[in-house]
Amino acid sequence: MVSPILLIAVPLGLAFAIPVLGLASKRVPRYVPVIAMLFNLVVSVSLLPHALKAPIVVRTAGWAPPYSIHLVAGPLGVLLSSLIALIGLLVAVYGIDYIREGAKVKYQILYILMLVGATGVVLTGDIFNLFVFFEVLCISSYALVAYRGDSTGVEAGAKYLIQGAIGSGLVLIGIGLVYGTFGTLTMADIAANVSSVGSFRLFVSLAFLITGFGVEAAIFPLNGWLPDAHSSAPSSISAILSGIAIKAGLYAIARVVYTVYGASSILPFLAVLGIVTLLIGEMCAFGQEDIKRLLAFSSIGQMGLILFALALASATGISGAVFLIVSHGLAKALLFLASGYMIYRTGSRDISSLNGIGKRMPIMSLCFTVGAFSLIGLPPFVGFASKFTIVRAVLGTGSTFFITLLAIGLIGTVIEGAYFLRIVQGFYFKPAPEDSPEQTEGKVPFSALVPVGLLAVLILTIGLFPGIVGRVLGPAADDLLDRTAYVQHVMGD
Amino acid sequence: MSPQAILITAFAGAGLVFLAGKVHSHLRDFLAVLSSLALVGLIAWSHGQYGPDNEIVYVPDFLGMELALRLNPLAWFFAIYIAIINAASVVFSLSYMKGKEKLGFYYSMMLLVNAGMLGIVLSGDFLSFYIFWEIMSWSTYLLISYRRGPALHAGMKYIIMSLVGSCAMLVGILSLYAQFGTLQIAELGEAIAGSSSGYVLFILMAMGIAFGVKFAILPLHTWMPDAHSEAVSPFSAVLSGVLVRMGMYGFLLVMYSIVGLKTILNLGAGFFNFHYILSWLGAITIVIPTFIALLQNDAKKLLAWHGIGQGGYMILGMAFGTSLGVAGGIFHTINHGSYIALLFLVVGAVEYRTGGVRDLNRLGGLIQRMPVAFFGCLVGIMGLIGMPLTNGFVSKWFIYKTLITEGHPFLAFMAFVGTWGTILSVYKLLHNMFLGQLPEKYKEVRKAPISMQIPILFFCFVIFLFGVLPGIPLRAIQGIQDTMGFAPLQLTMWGLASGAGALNMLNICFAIVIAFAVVLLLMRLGAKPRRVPQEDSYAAGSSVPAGKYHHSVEFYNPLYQMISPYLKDRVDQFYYWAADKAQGVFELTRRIYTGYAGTYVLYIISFLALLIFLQLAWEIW
Amino acid sequence: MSFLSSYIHYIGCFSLILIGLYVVLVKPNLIKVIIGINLMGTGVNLFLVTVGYIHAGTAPIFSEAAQQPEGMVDPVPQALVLTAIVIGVAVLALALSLAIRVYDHYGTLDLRKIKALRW
Amino acid sequence: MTGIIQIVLSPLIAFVVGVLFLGLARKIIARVHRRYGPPIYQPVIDVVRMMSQRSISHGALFELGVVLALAGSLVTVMLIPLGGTEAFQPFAHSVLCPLSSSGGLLVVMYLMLFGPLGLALGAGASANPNASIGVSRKMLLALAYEVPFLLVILAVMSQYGSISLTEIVARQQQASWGVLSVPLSAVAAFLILPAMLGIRPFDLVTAPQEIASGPLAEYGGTCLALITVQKAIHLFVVIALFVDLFLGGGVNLATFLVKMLAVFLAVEMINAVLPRVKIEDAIKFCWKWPTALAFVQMTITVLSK
Amino acid sequence: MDRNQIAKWLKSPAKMANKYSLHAVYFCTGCGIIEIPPVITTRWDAERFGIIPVATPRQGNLFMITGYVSLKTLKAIIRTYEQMPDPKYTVGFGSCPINGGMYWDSYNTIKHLDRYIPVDGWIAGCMPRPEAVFIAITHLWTLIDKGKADGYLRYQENYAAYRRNQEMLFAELEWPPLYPCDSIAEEARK
Repeated sequence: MVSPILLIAVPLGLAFAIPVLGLASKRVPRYVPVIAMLFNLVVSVSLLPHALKAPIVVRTAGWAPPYSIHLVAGPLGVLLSSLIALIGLLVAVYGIDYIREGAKVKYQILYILMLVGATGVVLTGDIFNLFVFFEVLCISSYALVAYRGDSTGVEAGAKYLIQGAIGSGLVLIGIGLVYGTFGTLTMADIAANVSSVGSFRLFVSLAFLITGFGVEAAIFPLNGWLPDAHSSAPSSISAILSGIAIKAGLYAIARVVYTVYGASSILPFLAVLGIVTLLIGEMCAFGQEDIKRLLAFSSIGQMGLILFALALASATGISGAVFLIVSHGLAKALLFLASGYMIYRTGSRDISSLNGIGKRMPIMSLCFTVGAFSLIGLPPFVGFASKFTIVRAVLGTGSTFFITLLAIGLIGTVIEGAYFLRIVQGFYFKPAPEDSPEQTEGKVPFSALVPVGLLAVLILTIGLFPGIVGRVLGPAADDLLDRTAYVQHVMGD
Repeated sequence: MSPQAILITAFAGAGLVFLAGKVHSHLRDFLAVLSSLALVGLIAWSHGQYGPDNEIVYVPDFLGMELALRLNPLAWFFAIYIAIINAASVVFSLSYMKGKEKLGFYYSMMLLVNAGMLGIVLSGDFLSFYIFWEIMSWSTYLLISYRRGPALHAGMKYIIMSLVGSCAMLVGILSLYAQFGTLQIAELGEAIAGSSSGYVLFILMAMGIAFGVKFAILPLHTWMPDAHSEAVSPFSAVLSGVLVRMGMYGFLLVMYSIVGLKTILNLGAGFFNFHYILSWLGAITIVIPTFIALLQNDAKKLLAWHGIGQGGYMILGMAFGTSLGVAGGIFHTINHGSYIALLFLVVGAVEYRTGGVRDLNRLGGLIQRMPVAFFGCLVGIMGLIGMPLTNGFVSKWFIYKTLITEGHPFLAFMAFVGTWGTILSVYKLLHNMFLGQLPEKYKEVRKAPISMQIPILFFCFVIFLFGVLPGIPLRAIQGIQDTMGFAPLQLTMWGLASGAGALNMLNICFAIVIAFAVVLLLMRLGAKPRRVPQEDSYAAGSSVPAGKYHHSVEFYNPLYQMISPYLKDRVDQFYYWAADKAQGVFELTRRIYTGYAGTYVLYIISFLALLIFLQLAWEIW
Repeated sequence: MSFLSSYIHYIGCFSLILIGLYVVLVKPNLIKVIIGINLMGTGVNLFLVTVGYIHAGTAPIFSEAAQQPEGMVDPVPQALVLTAIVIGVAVLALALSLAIRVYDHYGTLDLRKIKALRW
Repeated sequence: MTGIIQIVLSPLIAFVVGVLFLGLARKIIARVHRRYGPPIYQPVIDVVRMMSQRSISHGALFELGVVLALAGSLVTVMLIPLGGTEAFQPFAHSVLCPLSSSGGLLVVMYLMLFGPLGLALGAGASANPNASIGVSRKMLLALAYEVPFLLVILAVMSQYGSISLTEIVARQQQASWGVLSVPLSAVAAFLILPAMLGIRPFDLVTAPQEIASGPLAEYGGTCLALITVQKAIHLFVVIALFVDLFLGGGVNLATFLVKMLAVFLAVEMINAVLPRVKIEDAIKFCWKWPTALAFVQMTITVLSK
Repeated sequence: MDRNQIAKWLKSPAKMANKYSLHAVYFCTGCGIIEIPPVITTRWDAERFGIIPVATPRQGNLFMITGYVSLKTLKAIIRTYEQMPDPKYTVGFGSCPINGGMYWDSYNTIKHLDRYIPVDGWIAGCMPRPEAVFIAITHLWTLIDKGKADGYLRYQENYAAYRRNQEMLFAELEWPPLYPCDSIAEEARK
């Protein structure tokens, strides 16, 4: 068994080696992210069977928790790190030819850093470490959003940065409060001691943490940055941001709420929040004319649904949420990647300019369609399986409150269907705009077709055989739900 | 033949045709026809092979559930009906679609819709039912949009309503799962027996919304006229003939296979009985759409509104829960499938030959140019009206008799009035397309190609066959009813044998044939008339040059002026109003994202404050 | 000890945080906002340090002057603060560079006018 | 055997009586108009004359429409019980109704469609504008009178709890006539009788002065002769139906015919004195009074059941 | 009905029926039509002879031209006549159809109707009284009996001549010849 720490160390090392490698050859740095993520993918997947048996706890510096900074590679963590590595790999392949301007070396470094940050977030067992990885993720994404240096990118980056900085400040305050209360930063240790402390003090720290992580997780009133950042970033970065980064935030919230605090009575509030986020996201997406902005708002909606499912506090619910994280990650990455080349081809991000693209870019638009169908939740694509699990979980709870929320949430699904299908319709059945410039740079290279096609195939395959992911979902849900087991594993007996 | 083989053939056909479309057009056409005919053959061959041998778990573990297929009389009946109409449409498409773009897509989607529908009827559990249902929904959506222009709007309308329906169905299905821990249709039937009537009602409502949207029961019907009139004609035939009737299948499945006859009939009290309310919905669905159809001038829209209206008869028959009524409902389903498909094909043929004209005010006199199409249209409208000798008559007779003997003359009245609305509007269809004067520009119209004539004549044959010998399909329906626990009917090959209220189609057929012969003989006795061209027509002594006037415009103008103010599609208007308002709300919601960073920060801080406030006020943790 | 004297550090650092937030909230100038963020960051860092602070404690180093851990301030927050400062510097640097690019593109630093992306 | 005799007999009776009624109608109207009037067999002469004339045809459907109409009417007759048993004691059937077990009143209602539909088809094939207008009027008028007529029929059917005409007749003979047990329906039915027969004030379908006799505009010769016969049989069918539904049918053919004659005379009196209405007014009339009456009666019937 | 009648009926029902069922197309060209209402209504009651007006020429067998015939009307008269089914009888009513009557010198009125369509009988007078109509009808019965009311046959026989006459008046007719013959226009084309 390889150590999960390699998941962080190797890519980090590779990232910082890029400038050096860049001296040797100009072409090599382009492939470094691919290599790094391929490594991560192989390691994560190979870790999966072990993690399923029992969470792997890596203690740094030879100290036992609670004194050490350690990684906890539970089923959930490894599943998510596999997802990160998978999407990271595919997007890295896509990025080889997609990134055409600017300082490519910096892009590669930041790209790896971002993914390392995300991997760290899902693997760490220490709350401050969580913050640090979070910052790695955030700062690199601020930079990547503004990577193109055009006006919208810079503007979005600046706004993202302002909100992100506030968010991380709040997280830090929360961590300070936690530390002040418990004198420890190990999540398992805190979890073990939570019940011993008066609730309001604890709640304040929880509130700070939720708000802080919520900014990155794009929960409803905290997501002002998201549409800007996701729509202005290069498409490959948008794919990562939507597919992975915001999930990391949500993971952090789930970890904090479930494992650290065990705050089950706050969950109905989160459920409401999730549904509100879902509705707001879908409603805002409905009127969008900019395809990437639309996809960004759709991400907000999906995050709401995931949050809602997480808040169900049942094994099925959390399985559904994790499943939706996977399926949304795949689908949204696919959509952003596909739209990237469509935007190159048409030279515009207007949805109307994409009309009739089905003829000019058949494979890309077919894949886009697959992704869109999956997001709406149409069988036999993976989105259906995940939404199905969520609905099943809600009805399994048998609580009127949740069922009512679900009914409202399903309206969001319908709205989502409406705008996605409108786009798909435009692709195939609307005539191309008269004055559409035929951009020669829009020729889709092989390096873009492969990841997009692979994502579509994955969506279809997992949709047909949800057991592929399904086996991991149960343990992953337990990982979140079962606090005592977590504490036991980390702290040792 | 196992249901799995049928489904594999269906889906493989769809895939192969798409690939073949990339290779060669003839190969594509050949494959499409071959696979749709092969399906008919396979299903026909599997007749009677019911029982445990044909219950197959094809995915043992889909998120912890089994996906199963099974074949039983109900499934087989609907499967053959789907396959036949689809095959006819595919054959019809050969010449109708010739030279159009994206044919590979078109054919594969036709077959995919077909496969989805077969999947629905063959699925042995609700999860696969839902999956196939959705596959059918989105492939239908793509096919409706195929024609572009206004079709896009129709497609959107369809898919949005369909999504609403599927959400409701998903809730219903999963509620069943949560309640009983299984989705196997066979097991659910036993499991649900003990549950409260409130729960059963909830399930029926949730499912009913989905089925009602597909079935176009009145408040949920608004997608149908647009979708039908905008789809290409062969697909309209499938859409109106079978796809919409999947709702019927769903109702039958849920109401009688699962919930069970006794529970259904005792659901609610007095006037507010479930099946009674459903019947009233059915009755309203008959009357209003039929009269709206009367006002239409677009041939396909007219037929589409009839598709809705005829659905009301099926609901009426089915909701009553008597042997006769349910038999009538099911029989009417296939009958409607046969003649509405026929009529859509005829309109398609006319459209094909006249260059896409469907406006009834611009056609006329085509009987001289397209006799086969005319014959098809005549038979079709006779079926739609329910003239004796056609199958539509028998099923309507069943339904009427149920209504009268069950003591619901008001429902019967609505059904009858609907029939009269039908007569008026379909005669207008026939008259304005085929009768009256032939406009000059259609003088050169040729008759429909052979690949169009074959399906048309086939359906004509079916209509008459089932009309004269209704025992053929009714035997099969009897088989279905046996599985649902209905008392058997006293069927004969030619109708119903039960005393004074019997029906003997063969007698009527003989009587009509003899009367026909006698009258023809009388005709021969008289002087033989002289054939004159249509210009030689009485016009108060003047000779009106051909093409100078055309009179089939605004056929029912007096009535139109009287009733059109009352027959607006208010539901549709309401939906549009609601959609408009919703978009307004969406636009307002978007304004949350002001673009000013300070606002966003304010949101963050307010959120934090809200959390703490909530804790202080209500102790949420 | 009075309330004030025992909580004066907390009051101080939270005032700093609030001032920072106020600036971010109210000032439309991007540079001022960045300053606000930094103020807030400073406040947070101070807060973290304060958490581990013991009145009249010594540095957490086992030296001759201080042999007992009881009298030492908690070292962990200090380590945290070090990290946080580093992060803060990174953010600040990025923010300022973004501010420059924003000014290049928009010719202003007034966030109220930099609203190309909205709705 | 008796069945075959009945099958031959009942259309024959319908033909003879119907044609005579046509002649009688002309005679009655003439007398009301203080004219002498044609001989009562004048329609026979007309039919023979038309048969001898060599008219035109606008295609096969032009003639087939007529055949369809007449055949439909002939079959309809076979479904209607023409009086009871006594006069036909040798026959096994108790009622002169050859197709009594073939669907009952519902089939009658549909078979009555053949007439209008056949004529409409033929007229449509003639490509004459007047014919089209006439057909349109015919359809609208049918819609107008069918609404009350359906209510009437349904009231009768629910009153006697059967869809079979023979049964309805039998029960009327046992108990009270329809005109007594469902009186408002009877009135409504009588009010729409002229519309069903297409006579004044509802002769707007074949209005000769306005639309050159509408659907018949292009018909002459044999076809017109058959149409006249069809008209006669239709007249017979409608009046027989009225007698069966409300006047208890007949104990035997003779009483049946007498009742028919009574109804017919009453209707012809209306025909003789009233002018023609517009189609809009016809619809309004039919949907107002007869419908209201029939509706009230049906409600009463349903509630009292 | 005497025995003689019955024998006639049995011998040739068609002829007898035609005789007693004269369905008339009154072509109301001029003042003559004013005498027709009394004929068909209460005072004289033509219906007792089986004579009723019909709406279209398709249904009739008696064609009565009741007044002067202008050029324009003549076209309609020819058309109407040709649309009537055989056998059909034409009666000119009043002096105008016979020789132009008081319009004898009008440039726009034809003088001899029987040059354009065959006429089986004339009712002279300006105006003829209703009684004259009945006299004409009884005369027509005799002609039918004797087989002399054969206008429609003559029209068929001499169609070429009639058509020529018609076309001389109207240069070109809008409808094709009723019976096969070469019209002037076609001849000219040859």
